[in-house]
Amino acid sequence: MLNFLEEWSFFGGSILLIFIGLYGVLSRKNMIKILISLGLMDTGVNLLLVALGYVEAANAPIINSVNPSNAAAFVDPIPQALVLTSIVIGTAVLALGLALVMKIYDKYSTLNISEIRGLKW
Amino acid sequence: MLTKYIFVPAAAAFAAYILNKKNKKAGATITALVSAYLLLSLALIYGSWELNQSFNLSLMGYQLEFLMALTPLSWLFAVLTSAISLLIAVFSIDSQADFKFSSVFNLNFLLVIGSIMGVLFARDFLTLFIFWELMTWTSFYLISSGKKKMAGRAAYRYLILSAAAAYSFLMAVIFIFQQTGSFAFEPAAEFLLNNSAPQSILLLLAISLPFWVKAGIFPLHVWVKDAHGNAPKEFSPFLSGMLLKVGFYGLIVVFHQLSFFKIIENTIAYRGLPLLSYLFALLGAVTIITGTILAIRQEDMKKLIAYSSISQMGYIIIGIAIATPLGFSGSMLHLMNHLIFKSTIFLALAAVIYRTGTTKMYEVGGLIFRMPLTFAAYLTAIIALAGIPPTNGFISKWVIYQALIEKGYLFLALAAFFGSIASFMYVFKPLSTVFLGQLKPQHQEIKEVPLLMKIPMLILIGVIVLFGVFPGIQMNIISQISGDLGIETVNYSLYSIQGAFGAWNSLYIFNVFAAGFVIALLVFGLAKKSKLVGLLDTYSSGEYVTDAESYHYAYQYYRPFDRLFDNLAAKSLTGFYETLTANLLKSGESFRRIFAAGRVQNYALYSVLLFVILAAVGWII
Amino acid sequence: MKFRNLIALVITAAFALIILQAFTITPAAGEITLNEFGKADINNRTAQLYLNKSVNTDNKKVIYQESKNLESGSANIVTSVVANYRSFDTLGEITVLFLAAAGIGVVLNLENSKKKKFAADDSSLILNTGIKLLFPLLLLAGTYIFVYGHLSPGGGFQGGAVIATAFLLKMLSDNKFEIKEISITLVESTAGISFVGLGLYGLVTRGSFLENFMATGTVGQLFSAGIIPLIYIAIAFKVGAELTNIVKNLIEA
Amino acid sequence: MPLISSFLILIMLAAAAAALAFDDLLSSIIAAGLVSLTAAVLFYFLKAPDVAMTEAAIGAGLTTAIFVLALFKTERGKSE
Repeated sequence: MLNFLEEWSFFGGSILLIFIGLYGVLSRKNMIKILISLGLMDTGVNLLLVALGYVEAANAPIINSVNPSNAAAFVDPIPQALVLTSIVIGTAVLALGLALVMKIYDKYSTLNISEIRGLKW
Repeated sequence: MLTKYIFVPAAAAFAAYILNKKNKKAGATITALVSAYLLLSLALIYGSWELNQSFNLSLMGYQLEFLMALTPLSWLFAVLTSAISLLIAVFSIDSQADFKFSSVFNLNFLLVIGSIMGVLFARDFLTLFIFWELMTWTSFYLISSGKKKMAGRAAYRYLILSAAAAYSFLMAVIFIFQQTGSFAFEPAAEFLLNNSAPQSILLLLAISLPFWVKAGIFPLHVWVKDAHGNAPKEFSPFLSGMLLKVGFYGLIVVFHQLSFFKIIENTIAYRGLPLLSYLFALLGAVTIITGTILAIRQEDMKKLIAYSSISQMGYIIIGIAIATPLGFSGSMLHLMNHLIFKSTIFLALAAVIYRTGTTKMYEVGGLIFRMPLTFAAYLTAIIALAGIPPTNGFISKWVIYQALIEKGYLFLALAAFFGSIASFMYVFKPLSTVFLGQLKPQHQEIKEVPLLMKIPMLILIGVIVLFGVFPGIQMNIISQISGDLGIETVNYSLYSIQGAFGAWNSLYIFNVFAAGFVIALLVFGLAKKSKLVGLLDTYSSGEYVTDAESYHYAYQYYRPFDRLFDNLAAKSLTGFYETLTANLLKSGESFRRIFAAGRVQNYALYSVLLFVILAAVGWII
Repeated sequence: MKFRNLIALVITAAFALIILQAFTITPAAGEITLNEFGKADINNRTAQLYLNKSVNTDNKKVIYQESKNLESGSANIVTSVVANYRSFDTLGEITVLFLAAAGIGVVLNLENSKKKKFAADDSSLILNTGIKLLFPLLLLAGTYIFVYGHLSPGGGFQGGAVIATAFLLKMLSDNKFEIKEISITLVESTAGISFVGLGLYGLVTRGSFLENFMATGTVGQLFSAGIIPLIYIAIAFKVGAELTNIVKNLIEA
Repeated sequence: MPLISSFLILIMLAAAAAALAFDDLLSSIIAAGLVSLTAAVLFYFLKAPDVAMTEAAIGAGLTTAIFVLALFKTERGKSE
């Protein structure tokens, strides 16, 4: 029962987080909120990836005095390595988006995406 | 040993490019030398029709086989190419100083020559396509290097039409390759003959599309005027004389060697001619009429001659389409003759442009006193173009008339007659306005062109009269071609051709004309001379006329005639294409308004929706 | 709730249902599926090779502080993946980071803007003094994180981020504090060049780009793991400089 | 442990929903920072200390700071 709870809390939780973010991207009008939603999706994806590499009762993939050899059970290090860089890049992309938002705000004095006239005809 | 006809010009092209940087005349000289060499070596292999060559190329695991062979048809075209390029190169040696990019001009010119040779000797679709594209691209650069602002736009139009047609060619060829596993002509022809007729016809029409474009036949003629009018003046003779003709080479290959005519032999016929062939001939007739009417309205001399080229292409396509022995021979004759007299016209105009620097006819006048040889060349050429004996233009038109009347194609004959008569109207316009009339004050100091420009014009005048008297020279090779393609040959001797209703003996006619000419010369020499008076030396009711130009009208020369066709010309095909484009863009715009209304999130919504649908479909399946 | 939000909700829900389906479906025989939570089979994953520190599939035993001259000497397996087995990947990722930073610079077009500082003049004394004390400690912590990246959790990305955070705090609190553009550029390009240089040296001496060309030492010691610490130091400086640059651009925009 | 992580995930989802629901952008950004922070803790529970560290330093710290900066450059800056 508890295992089921844990499984669904991680998988379901991260998937839900992705879809909360997606809903935000699709429905919010404020550009900063859209970027926040994108950040939420990012977190959700990262969480899901790491959760997929989890092994029950295993250790973090570091050989040290607590786990002195690779005979001990480790979780999968590859998703972690990928997520590591994904977080950094996600932040950089969000910052780029924010820079664009700032430029758009300079021009239109609004954050509301439906009020930006340059995209309409 | 056919590859040398391609690689010698190609190698010389780069040599010309480099040497031309040192000396402006080097490039054109090299072009002339290479053309002379090609002409000479082509003359040496005359008759060895079994000559062929193939070489293999392994590319990324694919074996590509390039086939080349010499046929009478390709020999003729190759000779014409090298001959005309020789004349043009000699002509352009002195005018290179006018060029901003003369090195590039010579590079591209030699590449065009080489790629035309490649097209002519190709015996498989791949080789044909490669050299065809090379020819298109290099000639694109040549056209766009013209001095006028419009040159780039004209070249762009040319390129777009050519490229679109080339894609249709490529698709059909790939389809055939899938079925036969080979790019060569013979298996393709065999496959097409045994295939279902509608599909074969469609494939061959797709294959022939680039040739229709290059030949400038009616619905696809829109590029010709601007390309000719804006190309460099030295390239226009080649463009009109040779490049258009390569399209006909391709059409003959499709019609006969790829057995298009055999496939449509048993389809619905009109007066013994398959309907599709008749349609092609009809297109030719429409081309004649359109080209003629539009030529009469032109004010720019090069554009005028370009339209005239379009209308003359109509004659050639009529003869090729009806494919009777007389029709085919007439077409080939006209093809050669048109090459000769049209190059002469363009060279004469190039000489005028070289000296005056304008192409507008109403800005020049009275050049007969300053440039008599150019005038003579132009006069001879337009006599040939209008189809008046004893020039070569008459003979080819005569043979085509014979072919049309023999079969009773009344409308086609009517169009041909109309084009012939009206052609004198439009070629008289430059004659009257450029060479006759009043010399402009700013052109008082103009001299005749240098010797190197005179020589090609003199040669061409000679050739026009020579072929006008001895059409048998041309008929020699034409009979070989028709024998090779399986068409009956026409009876001919050195100076006579057997038509459907009688023979044409040009020697008699020439004697009659020569006698008339001698008599006229005697009268001119012995009779009292007319007195030349100044234009302003006239009585004008007490008013002083000080402006000589008021007496020389050249702008809207045929205005009364133009008025008849004003309504028709307003609905020009170019305008139709432009309306089509505009409407297409407009409908695309309205379509875009529906789906892309400028809300960024909608795009995200669309993509997510698409993803959901795809995922749902995948899940259900 | 507006109509548009409703549509977005419906589409999202449909999407979520379809994706969740993938986790509940019972796999057919021989079909590759996602594991249940916590049941990842490491022995059948590539990760096993990395854990054994041998991509030749022989199951070596690696013992802390004992095993010597291994294929990849890092005790932290994530580090050995990021900075050794898949370091070419990492090079691409810091390139993306660089492009994002450059893009921000271009978008904000600093020449034309008014150079208004974010921090107010009246930033409180407590904040100012606190950060003055914290700044060197943060730098030290960041340095520790990336220098010990092959032994303990952490590494170039984290260390760089901590350093960037330190500079962010400094920039927010101290109005007079200014980093010269040229110094950021210098640090960043030096780090990038040394990363590529290490890779090229491996290419020349060992025959493949970014291959380890140094002795890997004993697992668990500071001076071990071959070029991994060097690469991580380069990454740390590059990431730190780029994040600092991003923050600086945003502040000065 | 399952109970704690489930509880944390609930908090995370609530914070995510709040980030969308808040009208005030600053609250929104703080809520998003909270999501990142809980995610960092969850990464630690998933035996991924490296990722947890990155998420804490970059996701929760730097990203939030950048968002706040951008906010003060745009809407909040207007009232000054």
